[in-house]
Amino acid sequence: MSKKIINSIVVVMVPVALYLFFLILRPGSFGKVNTVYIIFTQSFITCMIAWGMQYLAKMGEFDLALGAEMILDSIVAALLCAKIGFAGIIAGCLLSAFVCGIVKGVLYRIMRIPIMILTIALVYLLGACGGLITNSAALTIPYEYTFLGRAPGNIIVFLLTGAVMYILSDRSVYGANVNAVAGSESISHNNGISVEKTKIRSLFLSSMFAGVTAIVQLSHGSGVTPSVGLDSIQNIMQPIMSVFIGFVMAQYINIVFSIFVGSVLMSIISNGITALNWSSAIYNVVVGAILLLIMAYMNVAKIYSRKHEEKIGALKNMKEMGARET
Amino acid sequence: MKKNNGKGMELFINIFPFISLAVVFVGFVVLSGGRTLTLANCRKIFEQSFSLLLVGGAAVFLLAQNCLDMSVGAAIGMAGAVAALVSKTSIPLALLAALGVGLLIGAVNGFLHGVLGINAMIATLAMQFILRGLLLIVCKSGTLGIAAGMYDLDHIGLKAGVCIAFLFTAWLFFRFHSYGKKCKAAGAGEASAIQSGVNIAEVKIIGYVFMGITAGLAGFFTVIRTGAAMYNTGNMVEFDTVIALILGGMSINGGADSKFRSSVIGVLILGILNNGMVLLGLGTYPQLITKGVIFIFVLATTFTIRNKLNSGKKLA
Amino acid sequence: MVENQVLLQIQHVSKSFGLTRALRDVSFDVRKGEVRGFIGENGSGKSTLSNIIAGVYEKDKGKIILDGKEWKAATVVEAEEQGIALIVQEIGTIEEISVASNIFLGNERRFGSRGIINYRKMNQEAKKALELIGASDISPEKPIGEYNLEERKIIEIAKAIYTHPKLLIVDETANALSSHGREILYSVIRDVRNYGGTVLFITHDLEELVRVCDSVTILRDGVYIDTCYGNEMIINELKVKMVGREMSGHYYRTEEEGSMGEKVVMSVKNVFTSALKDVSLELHEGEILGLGGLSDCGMHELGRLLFGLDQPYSGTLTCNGRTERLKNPVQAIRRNIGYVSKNRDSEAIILRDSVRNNICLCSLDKISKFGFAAPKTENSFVDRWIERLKVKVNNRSEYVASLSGGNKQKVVLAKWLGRGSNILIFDCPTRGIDIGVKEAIYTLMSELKAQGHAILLISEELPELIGMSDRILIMKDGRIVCEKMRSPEITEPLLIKEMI
Amino acid sequence: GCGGSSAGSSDSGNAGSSAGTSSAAGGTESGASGADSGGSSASSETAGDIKLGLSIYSTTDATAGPMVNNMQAACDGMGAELVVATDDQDLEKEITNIENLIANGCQAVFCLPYSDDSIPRIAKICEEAEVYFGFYWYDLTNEETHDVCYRSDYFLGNIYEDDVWSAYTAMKTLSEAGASHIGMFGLPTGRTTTTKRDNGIQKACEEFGMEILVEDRVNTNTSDDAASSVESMVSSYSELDGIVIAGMTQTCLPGVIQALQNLGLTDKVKVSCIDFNENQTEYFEKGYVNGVIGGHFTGCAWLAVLAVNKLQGTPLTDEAVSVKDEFLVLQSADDAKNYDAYLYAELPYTADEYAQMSRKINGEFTYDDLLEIIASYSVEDVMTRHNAG
Ligand SMILES: Nc1ncnc2c1ncn2[C@@H]1O[C@H](COP(=O)(O)OP(=O)(O)OP(=O)(O)O)[C@@H](O)[C@H]1O
Ligand SMILES: Nc1ncnc2c1ncn2[C@@H]1O[C@H](COP(=O)(O)OP(=O)(O)OP(=O)(O)O)[C@@H](O)[C@H]1O
Ligand SMILES: [Mg+2]
Ligand SMILES: [Mg+2]
Repeated sequence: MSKKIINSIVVVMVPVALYLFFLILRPGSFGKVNTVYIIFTQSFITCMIAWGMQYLAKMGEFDLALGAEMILDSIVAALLCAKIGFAGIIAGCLLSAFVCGIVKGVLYRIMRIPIMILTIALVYLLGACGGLITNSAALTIPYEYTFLGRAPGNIIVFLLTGAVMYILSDRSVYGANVNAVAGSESISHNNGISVEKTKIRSLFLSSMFAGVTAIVQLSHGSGVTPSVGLDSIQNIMQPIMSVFIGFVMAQYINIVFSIFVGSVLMSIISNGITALNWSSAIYNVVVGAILLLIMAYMNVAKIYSRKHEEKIGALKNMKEMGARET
Repeated sequence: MKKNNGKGMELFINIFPFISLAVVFVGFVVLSGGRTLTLANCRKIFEQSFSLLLVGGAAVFLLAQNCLDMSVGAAIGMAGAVAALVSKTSIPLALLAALGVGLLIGAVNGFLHGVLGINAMIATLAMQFILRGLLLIVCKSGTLGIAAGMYDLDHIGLKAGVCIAFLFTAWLFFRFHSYGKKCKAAGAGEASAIQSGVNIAEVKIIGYVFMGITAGLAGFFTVIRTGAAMYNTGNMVEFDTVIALILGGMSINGGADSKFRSSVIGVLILGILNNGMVLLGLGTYPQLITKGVIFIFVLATTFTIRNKLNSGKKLA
Repeated sequence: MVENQVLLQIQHVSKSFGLTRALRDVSFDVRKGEVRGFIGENGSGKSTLSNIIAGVYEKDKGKIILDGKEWKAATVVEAEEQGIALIVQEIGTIEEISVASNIFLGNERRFGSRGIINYRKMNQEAKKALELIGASDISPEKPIGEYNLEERKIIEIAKAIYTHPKLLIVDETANALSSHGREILYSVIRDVRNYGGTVLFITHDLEELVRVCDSVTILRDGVYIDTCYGNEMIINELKVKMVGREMSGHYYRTEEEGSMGEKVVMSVKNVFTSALKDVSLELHEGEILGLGGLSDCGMHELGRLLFGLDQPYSGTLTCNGRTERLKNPVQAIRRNIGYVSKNRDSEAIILRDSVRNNICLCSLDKISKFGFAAPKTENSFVDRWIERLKVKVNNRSEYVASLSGGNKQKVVLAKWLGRGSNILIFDCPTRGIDIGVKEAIYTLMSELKAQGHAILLISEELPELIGMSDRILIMKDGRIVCEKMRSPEITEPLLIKEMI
Repeated sequence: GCGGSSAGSSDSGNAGSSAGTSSAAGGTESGASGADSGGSSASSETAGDIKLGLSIYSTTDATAGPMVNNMQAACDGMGAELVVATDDQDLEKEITNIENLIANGCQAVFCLPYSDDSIPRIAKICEEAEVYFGFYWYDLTNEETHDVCYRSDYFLGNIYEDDVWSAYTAMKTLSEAGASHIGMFGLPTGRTTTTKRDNGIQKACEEFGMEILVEDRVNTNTSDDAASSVESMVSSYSELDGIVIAGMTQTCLPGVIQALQNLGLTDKVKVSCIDFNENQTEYFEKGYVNGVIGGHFTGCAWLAVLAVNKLQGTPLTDEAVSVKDEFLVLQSADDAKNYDAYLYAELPYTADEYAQMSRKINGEFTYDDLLEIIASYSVEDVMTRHNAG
C-alpha cells in the first residue's frame, strides 16, 4: 500500500518538476493559481482523446483519422446546432462519431489492413467530406450553447468521460479483453477471446471518445474550419504523445491517471512556451525531443530489465552451484 | 486446381499495378482530350515527379524491410534549406551540404530505430517534428533563395540523367546486391534473417542513411525547381511516398515479393493523377476524394488477394 | 465396463498439418473417474489430440463422443462449457495482467453484469481457486509477471480446476514443476478423480505416470498403439511400446564405436546463464556430439548460445582455439558455425521467399563480387545444392512455404553446407520429418563427419541420439549430468534414467 | 513606401439590409459552385478562345473564395475560360500548378508567389511556354526580382495589397480603442506576406507605443487551440489588452472571441484582425471586434481584365503594370452589414460591368479607366453603383 503511494507521488512529481522549472523561469505567470487551473482545463481535451486512443495503442495500432473525424463531428454538430440548438451539438458530434466508428470498423473487417494505413486513406476522405458539407466555410456556434466548453461544464464532461474510461479499462469485460490481446494475441485467441472483435470495438470506441471530446472542443473554441489533406493528423499529435507518456507511467499508477498526467505535461510545455514567448519553432523541437526521450527510455529500460533478469537468473544458478563470479 | 488459382492470383498481383497505371493513363488521355499526351505535358509530369521518383526509389529498400520514414519530407526541406544557404558560397558545396544533412538525418533515424529499437513510425514522426521546428528556425527570415547560378542546373537533360542513373543504380542494388536481398529477407522473416547472418541493425541503419542521402539529393533539386526553400518545403512527401509505393503494388509489410518497379509505377500513377485532375479542372475536394477512393480501392484489392494467397500458403 | 461409464470416446480421429500427419486414425475410450496417462515420443501427436479435444484445433476426420453425445468442439469457450479444461504444454498465461485475470481469462463474464466485471468477486473466486489447490501464497491481485514459471504453471492448474471440469487434460506440465508443485498437481488430479471427473495426463516421466495414473494410452508417430490398465503398466514394457521402432542398421550409423578428430573446434567452459548451470563441453572435428534431455533442460539454450543468439553471463567460449565473444549470429557464421533451429518455420527459413534466396542468404558474401551476385552464379550455386541434397522442388523460385517439411529442412541444410560451415549445430533436425528424409539427413551427417565437420546434435529423440552420436551428453536442469561414449551398451532406458 | 495611406478608411454608410452569418455562407456556396464549374462547362460556350489559369490555395474559403468568384465573373463577362488549380500549399505545389495550368492550354497564369526567391523560376517557366503571367496579392519590392519580371515580354503585372499597411491599420484600430499590450496570432514565418505584416505591426508598435507581449504561430489549427492559447496568454500576461490576428483569422477568431467571453474579458481585451470572415458582423454587433481589414478580393479580376485585353490583341497598356488593390477597413457593425449586403451576398462588380472592361466589347475603355475603378474600390462605391442599378 505504502509503495503504491510512493509510486503515485513519484509520478506526480514529474509534472510538478516541469512546472517548477517554468515557475523559476517565469514566476510572474506560473506563480498564479489561475495558470494551474488553465493548465488543467486545457489538458482535458488532449486527455479525453488520448483515453480513447489508448485501447488501440495498447494493441499496437494507431488511428490517424481521429483528427479528421473530430473536425467532421464538429461540422455536423455546428450545422445541426443552427437548426435545433444545443441538442444539435450533442447529437451532431455523437451521431457523426458513431457513423465514423461504424465505417472504420466495417472497412477494417473487410480489408484487414494495418489500421494506420487504412486511416491515412480515411483522413483524405473525411477531410473532403467536411469541406464539401461546409464549402470550406468556418462554422460557429452561438455563445449560449457553449457552456460545455468552460467550467463547470467541461469539468463535468471530463469527469464523466474519465469515469467511463475507468470503467471500460479497469472494470469491463472489454477492457480485460484489450489487456489480454495486448499481452498475447495467440493466448487470448486460445482462451476464446476474439482479437478482431476487440480491435473493431476499440476502433469504434476511439471514435466515440473523439466524438465526446469534439463536443467540448467545439464548445471551447466555438468554431470549426474544415481541414485539407493530411493536416488534421497534426491535431492529434499531443494526444498520441500523452498516450506514450501514459504507458510509461502506467507501471506506477492507473492508466486513467497516467494518461492524464501525460496530457498535463503537454499542457505545461505549451503554456510554458507561451509564457516565455519562445518561438513556436521551439515547441515542435521540444515536443519531438520529449517523445524520443520517452521512447528511448522505455526501450532501454526494457532491454536493461531483460538483461537484469538474465543476470539474476545466472547469479542464482551460480550461487546454487557454488561458483564464484568471474 | 488450387495451385492454378494461386498462380492466377499471383499473376494478377504482379500485373495489377500495370493495369492501374494503364487505366489512369488512358482514362486521363481520353478525358482530357489528349492533353495528357503532349510532349510538353509528359515532360512536366516527369519534372513534377522527379523528387518523388528519387525518394520512392530509396523508400523501396525501407519498405521492403517493413520500415517507414515519416521524416523524409522534413529532411528534404532541411537539406533544401541548407543547400540554399550554402549555394551563395559555392554550388558544388551546396550539393555536398545537402547530401551531408540528409546523411546525418538518416543516421539519426537509423540509430533511433535500428539501435535503440524505437518503433520506426514513432521515431521518424518525432524526427519530423524536430526537423520542421529547426527548419522554421533556419527559415526565420522567410524563404531562403538559391544562388542565381543554380538555375542553370534546372536542366531536363541533367535531371533525366540523374534520375535514370539513380534509379538504375538503386535497381541494381535492390535486385542483385546482397544488401537488397537482405532488406527483403529482413522484411519477410526477421528471426530467420538474423539466424542466416543478416545484421538487422546494420541493414536498417544503411536503409535510413540511404533514404536520408536521397532526401538530400531530392532537397537539392527541389530548391532548384522552386528557387527557394521555406518552412514547408517537402510537405507531406512522406505520405505521398507510401501512397505511391502501395499504388505501385508494394506490400505494406515488405518482404520477398517487393519489387523495385513498384516505386516507379506508383510515382507515375500519382503524377498522372495529380496532373490529370488539374487538366480536368477538378476542385480541391473532388481531388482529395478521388485520391482517397483510389487509394482505398487499390489497398483493398491487393490486400484481399494477398491475404488469400498467404492463407493458402500457410497450410503447407 | 458398463457403457454409461465412458466419458470420452475418440473414434478414428486424424489430423494433418500440411504434410505432417500428426494423428492417424486414433481411437480409444476413457472412462469416468479415471486418470489416464498419455505417452508417446516427442512429436507423436499427444498435444495435437489434446488440443483437438479442447477445441484449439479442428480435427480433419473422425468423431469425438463426450458423455454419449457427439462433441464437435468449435472453440475453447464451448469446450469449457462442456467441462473440458486443458493445461497447455507451453506458457498459457499473459504476463501483463493480474493473476485473477489470467485465471478467468476469456471467462470474465462470470463476474459481470452488462459487461462490467466485479473484480472483488473475481479476486475472491481466484483466491478460492488458488486455495483449493493449496497455493494460497499466490495473491490474485498481483500482476502475473511477479511470479516465476513454476508459479505460473500452478496458476494455470488453478485456472483449469476451478470449473470442476469433467475432463482435465494436463499436457507435460510436470516438467516445469518442483516437488512442491508436483504435489499440488497430484492432489488436483486426485480431487478430480474423487468427484468423478476424468484426467488425461501427458508426461514423459514414466515412474510418475505409474504412480499417478490408473491406465495409460500410448501413441507412436500419430498412431494409437495400446492402452494398459493398472498392473499392466510396467515401465519397461511401456518404453518398448513407446519407442517401438527397430533400430535397424540401414537407418542409423552402423559403427559400434565412436570416433573423432584430435582438434577441438569449439568449446565452452563453466558457462552460466539463467538457463545453464556451469556447463562445459568440447566439440571435436569429425565428431557428432549428441546432446539430450527433456525439452526444458537447457540444451536448446546451449545451442543458441553457441551460435551467438544468447550470451553467457559468465564462462568462456572458444572457437578454433581462440577465445571468442559471439555477439550475434553474424560473428558465428564468420567462424563457420551453422545452426539449424528447432523452430524451423519461424527461425530457420523464410517461408515467403524462394528456395533460391533462402539457400543463398547466408552465402551472399561468398558468391558475390563487391556484393553483387550474378543470377547465373546464384542459380548454379543453388542448383548444385538442390541436386546434392536432392531437394524436391518444381523450380528454384518456388516459395519455401510450398515445400514439404522434409524438403524445407533440406533447404536449411543446403544453406549451411553451401556456406561451407564446418561446425554445425543441429537442434532437433528431424523434428516432424518423415522417415525417408530422416534417413537422408542421417546419411548426410555421417558424410559430413567423415569430411571432418563437427556436429552438435541436440535432440529430444533418444534413438536418434544413440544411433548417430559419437558421444552423448545428457542435460538436466541446466546441467550436464552425464557423458557417454558411443557403445552398443547404451540404451534408451539408461539415458532416460539420467534425464529424469 | 506605404504607411498611412488613407484610401481604405471607409466608414459609416447607409444601414443596409442585415446579412448575418447564414446569408454570408450562402453567398460563398453559390460563388463556389460557379468557380468549380468554371474549368469544364464554360469551355464549350466561349469556344475556348481565351483560357486563363489561376493557382490558389482554395476555391472556397472566406478569402480565396470571393477572389475566385470575382475572377470568374470577369472571365464570364469578357468571354474567357477560367481554370483553377487548387492546393497551392507550398512552393513546389505552386510550380506544379503553374506547369499543369500551362499544359491545360492557359494563355495566361496567375499566382501568389511565396517570396521573391520563387519568382525567377515562375518567370522562366512562363517564358519558355510563351504564356503571360501575373501576380496577385504580391508587391515586387525586391529590385532584382522586379528586373527579372520587367525584362520578360510575358509579364502582365502584379496587383498587390499593402500588407504593411493592413497590419499597421489593424494595430492602429487597437491603439485607437486604447490597447497597447498586444498578443499576436499569425502564420508561420516564411511567406513574404507574413514578413510584411510583421513589419507593419512593428511599425505600429513604434509609432503608437504598443508592445507585442506574446505571439503564437503554432496553435492556429483549430478554434479550440486558439482559445487555449488566449487563455495561456491572458494568464501569463495579465496586462494584455489587445489581440491582433494577422493570419488564420477564419480559424482563430471564433476561438479568440470565445475565450475572451469565457474569461469575461471582451471589454478589456480589444481585437482586430486581417482577412474577412463569416462571423465579423455578429462580433461587431456585440462589440467584440474593433477592426477587420480585408476585402482584397478583386486583384485576380483585374489581372483577368489585363490578360483578356492583351490576348484579344487590344492591350490596355504595353507596359507591365503594378497596381495596389485597396483593402477595406471595417470598424463597426454597420460597416460589416454593408459589406455583407453589397460585397459578399453579391459581387462588387457584375459580369456585365466586367464585360465593359473588355476593349473588344467596349472600345472606349482605357487603362486609366481601369486604374480609376481600382482606386475607387470601397464599400460606398459599390453601394452607389449597385443601388443606382
Ligand atoms: N501447429 C502445427 N503446425 C504444424 N505442425 C505441427 C503443429 N503442431 C504440431 N505439429 C506437428 O505434429 C506432430 C505432432 O505434434 P505434437 O505436438 O502433437 O506432438 P507431442 O506428442 O505433443 O510431442 P511433444 O512430446 O514434443 O510435446 C509433430 O510432427 C509436430 O511437428
Ligand atoms: N501446399 C502446397 N502447395 C504447393 N505445393 C505443395 C504443397 N504441398 C505439397 N506440395 C508439393 O507436393 C510435392 C509432394 O510432397 P510430399 O509431401 O508428397 O513429399 P514427401 O516425400 O512426403 O516429402 P517429405 O518427405 O519431405 O515430407 C512436394 O514436392 C511439394 O512441393
Ligand atoms: Mg511428407
Ligand atoms: Mg506436446
